[in-house]
Amino acid sequence: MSIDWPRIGYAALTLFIVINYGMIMTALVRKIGARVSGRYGIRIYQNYIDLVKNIALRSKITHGVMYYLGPVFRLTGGVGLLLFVPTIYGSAMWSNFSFAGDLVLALYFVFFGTLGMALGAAESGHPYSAIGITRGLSQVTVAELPLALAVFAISLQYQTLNITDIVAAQQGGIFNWTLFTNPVATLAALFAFVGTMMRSPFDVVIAPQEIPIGPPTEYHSSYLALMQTNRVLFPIAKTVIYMNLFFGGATNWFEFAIKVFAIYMISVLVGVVHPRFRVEQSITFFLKWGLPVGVLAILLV
Amino acid sequence: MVRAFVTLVFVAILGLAFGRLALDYVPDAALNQTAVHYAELTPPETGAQNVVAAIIVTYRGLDTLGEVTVLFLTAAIVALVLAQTSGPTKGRGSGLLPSGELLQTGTRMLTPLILLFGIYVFVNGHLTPGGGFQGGAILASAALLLLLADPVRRFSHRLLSWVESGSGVFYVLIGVFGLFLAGGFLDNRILPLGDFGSIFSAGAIPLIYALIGLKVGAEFSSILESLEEAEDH
Amino acid sequence: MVSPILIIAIGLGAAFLLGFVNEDRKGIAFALTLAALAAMSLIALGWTLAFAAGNAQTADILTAGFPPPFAINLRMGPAEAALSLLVAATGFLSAIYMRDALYRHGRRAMAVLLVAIMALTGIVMTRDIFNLFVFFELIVIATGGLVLLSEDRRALAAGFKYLVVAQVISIMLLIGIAFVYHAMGSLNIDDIGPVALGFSGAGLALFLVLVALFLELKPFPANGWALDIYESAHPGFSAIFSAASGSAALFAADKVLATSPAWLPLATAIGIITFIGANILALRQNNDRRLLGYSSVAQIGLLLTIVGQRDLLGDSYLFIAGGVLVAHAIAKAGLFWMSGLVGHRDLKDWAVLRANPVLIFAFATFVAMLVGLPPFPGFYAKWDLAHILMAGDRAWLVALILIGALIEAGYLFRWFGFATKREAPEGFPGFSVNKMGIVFVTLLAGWTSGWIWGDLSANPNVLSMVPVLFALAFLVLEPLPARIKNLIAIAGLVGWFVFRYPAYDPLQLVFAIIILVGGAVIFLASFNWQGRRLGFYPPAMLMYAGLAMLIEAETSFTFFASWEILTLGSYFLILRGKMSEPHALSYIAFSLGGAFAILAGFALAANGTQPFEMAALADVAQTAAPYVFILLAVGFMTKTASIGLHIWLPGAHAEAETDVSPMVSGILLKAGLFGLWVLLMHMGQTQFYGINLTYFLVWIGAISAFLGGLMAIFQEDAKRLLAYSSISQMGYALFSLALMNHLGWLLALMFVINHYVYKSMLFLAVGGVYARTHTKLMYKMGGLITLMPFSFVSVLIGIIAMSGVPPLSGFGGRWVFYNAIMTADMRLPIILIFLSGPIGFLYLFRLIHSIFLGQLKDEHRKLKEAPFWLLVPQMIFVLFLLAFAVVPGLILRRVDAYISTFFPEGGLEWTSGGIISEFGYWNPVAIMLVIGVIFVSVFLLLLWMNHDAQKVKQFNIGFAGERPYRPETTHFAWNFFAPYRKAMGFLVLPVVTTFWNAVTDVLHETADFARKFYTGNGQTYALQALGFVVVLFLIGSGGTP
Amino acid sequence: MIYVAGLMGLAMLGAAIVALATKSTAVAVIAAGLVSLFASVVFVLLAAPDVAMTEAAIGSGLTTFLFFFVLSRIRREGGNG
Amino acid sequence: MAEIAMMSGFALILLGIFGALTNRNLLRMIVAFSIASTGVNVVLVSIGYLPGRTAPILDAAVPLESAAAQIVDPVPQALVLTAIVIGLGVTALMLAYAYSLFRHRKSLDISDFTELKW
Repeated sequence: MSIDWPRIGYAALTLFIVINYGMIMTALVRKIGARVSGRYGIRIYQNYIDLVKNIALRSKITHGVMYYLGPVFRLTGGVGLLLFVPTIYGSAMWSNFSFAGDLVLALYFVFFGTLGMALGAAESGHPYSAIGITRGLSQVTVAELPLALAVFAISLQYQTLNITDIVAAQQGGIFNWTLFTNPVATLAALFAFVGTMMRSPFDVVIAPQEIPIGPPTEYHSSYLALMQTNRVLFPIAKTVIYMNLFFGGATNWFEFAIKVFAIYMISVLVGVVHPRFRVEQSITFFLKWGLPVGVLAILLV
Repeated sequence: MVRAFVTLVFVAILGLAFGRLALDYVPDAALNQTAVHYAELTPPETGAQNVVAAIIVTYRGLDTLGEVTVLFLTAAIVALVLAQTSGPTKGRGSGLLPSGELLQTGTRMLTPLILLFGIYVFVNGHLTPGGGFQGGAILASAALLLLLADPVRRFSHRLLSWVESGSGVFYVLIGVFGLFLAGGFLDNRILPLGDFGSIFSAGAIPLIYALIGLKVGAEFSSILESLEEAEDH
Repeated sequence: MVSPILIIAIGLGAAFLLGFVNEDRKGIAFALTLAALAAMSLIALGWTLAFAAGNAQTADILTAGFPPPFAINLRMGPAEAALSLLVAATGFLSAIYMRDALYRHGRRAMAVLLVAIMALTGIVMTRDIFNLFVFFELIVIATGGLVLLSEDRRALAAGFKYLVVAQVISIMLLIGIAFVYHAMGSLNIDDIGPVALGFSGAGLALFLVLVALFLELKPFPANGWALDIYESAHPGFSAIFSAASGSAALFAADKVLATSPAWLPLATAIGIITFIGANILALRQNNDRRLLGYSSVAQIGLLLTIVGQRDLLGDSYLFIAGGVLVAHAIAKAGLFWMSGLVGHRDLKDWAVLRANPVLIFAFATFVAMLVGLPPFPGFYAKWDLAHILMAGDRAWLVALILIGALIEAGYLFRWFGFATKREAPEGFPGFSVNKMGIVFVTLLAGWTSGWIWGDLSANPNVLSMVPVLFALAFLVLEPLPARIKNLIAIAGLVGWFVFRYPAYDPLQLVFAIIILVGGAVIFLASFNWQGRRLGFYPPAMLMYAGLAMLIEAETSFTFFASWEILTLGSYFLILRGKMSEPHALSYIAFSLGGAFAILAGFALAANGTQPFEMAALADVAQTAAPYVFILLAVGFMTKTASIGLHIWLPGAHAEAETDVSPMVSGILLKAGLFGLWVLLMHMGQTQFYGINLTYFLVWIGAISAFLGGLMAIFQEDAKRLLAYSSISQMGYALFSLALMNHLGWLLALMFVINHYVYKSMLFLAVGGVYARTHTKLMYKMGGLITLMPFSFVSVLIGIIAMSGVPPLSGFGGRWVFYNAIMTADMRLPIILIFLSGPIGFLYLFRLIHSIFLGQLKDEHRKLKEAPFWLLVPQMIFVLFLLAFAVVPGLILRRVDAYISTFFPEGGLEWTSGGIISEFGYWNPVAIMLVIGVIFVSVFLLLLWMNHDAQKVKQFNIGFAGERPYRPETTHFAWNFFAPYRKAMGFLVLPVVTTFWNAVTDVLHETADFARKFYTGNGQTYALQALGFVVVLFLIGSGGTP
Repeated sequence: MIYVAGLMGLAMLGAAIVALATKSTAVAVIAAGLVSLFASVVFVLLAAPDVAMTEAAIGSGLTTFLFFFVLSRIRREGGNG
Repeated sequence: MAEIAMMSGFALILLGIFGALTNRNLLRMIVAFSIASTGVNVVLVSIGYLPGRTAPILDAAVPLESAAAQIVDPVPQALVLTAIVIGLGVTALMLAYAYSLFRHRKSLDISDFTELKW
């Protein structure tokens, strides 16, 4: 098992770039949201301030081992999701630890973070976090279904489980992106994308209304720091997967920035318009709309 | 009412079945193979004049043994049944009028005659019609007469059961002797066939018939006895 | 040899001799009776042994020294010898049993008993129909007499009803004999000669004789009188009445039928109607003797059906009829004698038997004999019967017989369940010694008859198989303390594995590892129990014996025998649970239903060739192949609890004991999977009207996986949750098996291994928690992570492995799954599998959350960790999971090579680092390393920021400024996935349960309605008998009177 | 010969019908005795002397007596015949 | 001759059975059954009858040589003998039962003895 140090170095660098990009982009998106609704909105570097504040806070308590490891699982999930998928196509240095079977790994690694978070929040003993977990798990299992079907359709189409091959197959012009070669699968995947981005109408899990903040109710200070970095990193990592699978991947960082921002804006636009679903409504929504489109995707390929 | 109608329908259909049996019945012109054998070979093989008696005692001896056992069983079970049911105890034979002078002397005169006739019937059962069962029945009627005439009288239980068991055991012994001495179980050639037509002919048939007579007589009497005693205890 | 006529001579002689013994010397009279009965039995025994040793021929005994047509002759063949022995021995044992009744009624009753037994042997031996009539009348009168021995006042009325019906029968018989004599010219059975099936002249005469003989056999609609006698007579006499007189009358019917085979269909029709009818009516009985009456009428009906098929059965007729008859006679006599031991007449009062384990064992033996389970004669007989009937394409008859046998198994095992589980009425005086002695003798007779029939059978003798003997040896070891027995059991399992190791092919090797080595590991948990633990080790070892033989079975017989043995063993094992009685009953009902389907399938496949190789399944005729496939598949799916046949599993696994649940769930379900494997291996692509049957299996697998998981989500009881999850996992395995491609089978095999490991681990963990908290309801627990860290770790590892989250072996399964479905031609069921994956994750999270996380209840504060011996196997499993995650190739490489013999293309290359498939690459070590590094670095980052975190007490949470006091209100566990229930609750409506309940209710309703047919009025019974004759006559004569 | 047999047959049936139809059991028993008496005559006509004697002795004699014996027992103990 | 006897025999049986199955009084049932068994005996003997022949006694009137041509079939007569005695046996037993049932329940109606049912 030869450990090739340069690859680890570049992976760390990719991680650093993407975290910063995430910090700025999420802040920018919230600023756009605020401006649309006539508010001034937060400063672009607000996320950095929150991060520094959380790390500096002195009140540190723990409810037990799993509680302590909850955020660690969460962040590992986010980082792992990013590093197992090639961020920049073509360049060996920016394709991180991706390998031939990473499509399946990407699909199932999402649960790693969710499992850790759920276990940690559950041990906190706070009933509200437990209710939040129920809602989160119920929703994510059904939301993932259209994505799984879409991914299966694509892997049947490209006859491979390797993301790099899929991206390679989409090079050369916009029209051979999966968006156009297999629009139904892309639509199904987008259903899932909107569902898992924790934006309305599917954000009842951590929505700040009668229950403070869902699973992370009991987390604070340094735990919250880790979670925040993950909340910044995880959407970007997921968007990178969507970009590679459906939107032709990114050949350089500039194209990467533009595409990620554009895909991310899809969920924002959908979120702004819709009121919040209850969990059983979202479940039925995915089964009534997401599932048929996914089935169509499989049958048509 | 419905039951009577259903029974009627069933019996009617059964009648049809029997009717068909009767219509298909055509009396044989000649005896069938079994009957012919019996007709021709009874004298040489068994030495009995009365073919039916020969069939009853030797040819189908097992049936008769079975049948005697039927009576033995009936006597035993009737005693069992009546022993179980404890009835109202109003003394022995009470409520019956004491039999008049005429009846008693008549009984005393008639009983020996009946007994003699019964013995006659089963002694030469192998010659003339009649045999063990008829003789036994007549003996029983003698016992019956005595019971009717004098309801209080009781036969000694010992005597009855001894006669019954003795004749039964002896009958089975004859059968077993037949197995060792002659051709098979209940074969009557263990004794000489004697000259055709005389009292002491046809091997063991008269002996067996006598035993049957005694046994049947004893059994019927014990049935009557147990019926009579039913109210004693 | 002694002349058999002496049997009759001794019987009569002794009866008459009793007359000499005077009234009050009962001892001598009883001694004489016993001596006579013993002599009769010895003569019969002498002849039977002579025939068995082969140095005797069928002897014709002449009476009165003249040849047959002119005198009565008796015959002593092997059948007659065996039956006379049966009759005489039953008489002898009953005489001893009824000692005090005989003393009370005096020498007359003894004489009646002697004459009854003599008459029965007469019926068996005589060759003359009028002599048959005389002996029948003797039996009628003797029965009238012996019925009086009973203490029950109602016996008198029953006796009278019997005599009334007997009069009707004797009228028919006499008329029939007369006209048969007229037509044939002889009274000897051999001269009656073949009479054509017709209803005029000789035909009608023979019909009357036959119908009288059938009425004697208590046919279904017209047998009210017999049931009243069974209910009210002395149990000693009922034993004779059912075992001896039933068999004798049956043999008489057989003799007469043998002369004119044209009439056999009549016997078959009456027999099968009686068998099914009586069994259904028995469902609603709660008087034990009346139930036994119904059951013996049913068994006689089955025997009559076999007699009706004697022309088809040919030379194995004696073996089959003998097997069923012996099993019926011994079991029925035994059960009647046991009913004498039990004080009260209700089925539930048999619970007093629990005071003596030997009696419980006897009761189990008799029930197994009646149902025809190995190693008893009924099993071999039923096997040969099914094969020959199927070869003679009488499938409908086999179906009816099996349905009847299933109903009978139902009410017998329900009764056994009452005996073992209901609480015994107190104030029980205890059992009389001599009656127990008789029951013990019958028990020995039962097992020896099992051995004899095993030897006689063309197939291997079940009692000679080493694993079965090893299991039965534990019966002897019962008095030893549990721990020693446990050691022996583990040594036995591992020893057998090592001994058989070279003989296994890779597939068998995997199953052998799970069954034998896996079984040994689970047995480690059984060290937790002190004391002797009666009744645990024999059934457990019986189950393992069945499993061990199943995977090595070459012929269909050994496969089926081991299948039934493991079913029997696992039934008694599950029955040990506290509230497991109804579930064990539904388990045995479904399993036996499945087993009978398999029997029918094998019989159809074998089409007469004995012994039938399993490999020969591949070349079954095209016409029969689909039906064989369906039958076998249904049979095996009852064991893997696929949807539709699954309702027994949750109750059976949840209510079983702590160490029984992992055995039954982790190992026993694999038997069904192994069966399906063998089936698909040989009959993979069977078409049924053009549709490939494996498509059905794929769909059933997918639906079971999805619905199993969905139902598991909503369970409040932890063990039920795991049980439903077993249904889902088995559905997964069935789905991947039915994909019929290389990776599908590899995935199925990985499932077999994974499911065994984490299901046993989770069941043991929940068992450990139950041992401490004494509750299985999850919402009553919570916050046990601090008190039971090891259990938590094992459940956590179990969840990660089962839900497919990357680092552990579950992900490997998912990866192979993805590659498998890439090449599969079935797309739609895969959607169900996609959804059931995450659902699996949901119910497992519910398990770990409600038990270990959340609020700790007050009464659980001082709990200790789970018992040590329950934790040891769990830790072994955890290590195995980690090792298997890192190095899956260890086992799978060889199996992969083996599977490629079936599906060459689509295999995997096993390089040192990773596994390469056609579509992707998976390097478990690399993934594990990368995730580990990331995890540690993030953990270090958190430690750096937050190393001095202060541990807070339980209720220190930001609860809107309030401080909650009661853990119950703040532990969210009840109805955990409420949104799921609202959204998808309709899918979980108990459709299947209501269907099966409806089936049982219909049966019980018909039973309740039909049994009103017996109004108790003697005249009605006579009318029914007459009606029976009339209806048969009308049907027979084609409705033209 | 035929006419005598016919007459006896009819007599038997008549007696049987009487036995079944009467109200009082005593008359029924006597009628049954009559039936077996006529039957023994028929047996004589059918050239079966042994059977005739048996039928007469046992059929009409003893059976009738048994019935009357039981009947009187039952009547004395308050039953209706 | 034989046909007439057989017809009346069968009629007797049918009457006997009908009487036994409709009359509820125990004694009347037993009477009916005894009539039915007499009927059976008549039928049995009529089977053995060959027109124009004499009784099976080989005395002076029936010389040995021509016996086979002169006597009726003796076998049914032997059977009937046994049947009559058995008939008596069963009737006596039923009477004893009836008497005991009467003492037990003070009634002779068969529909009163229906405790054992279903």
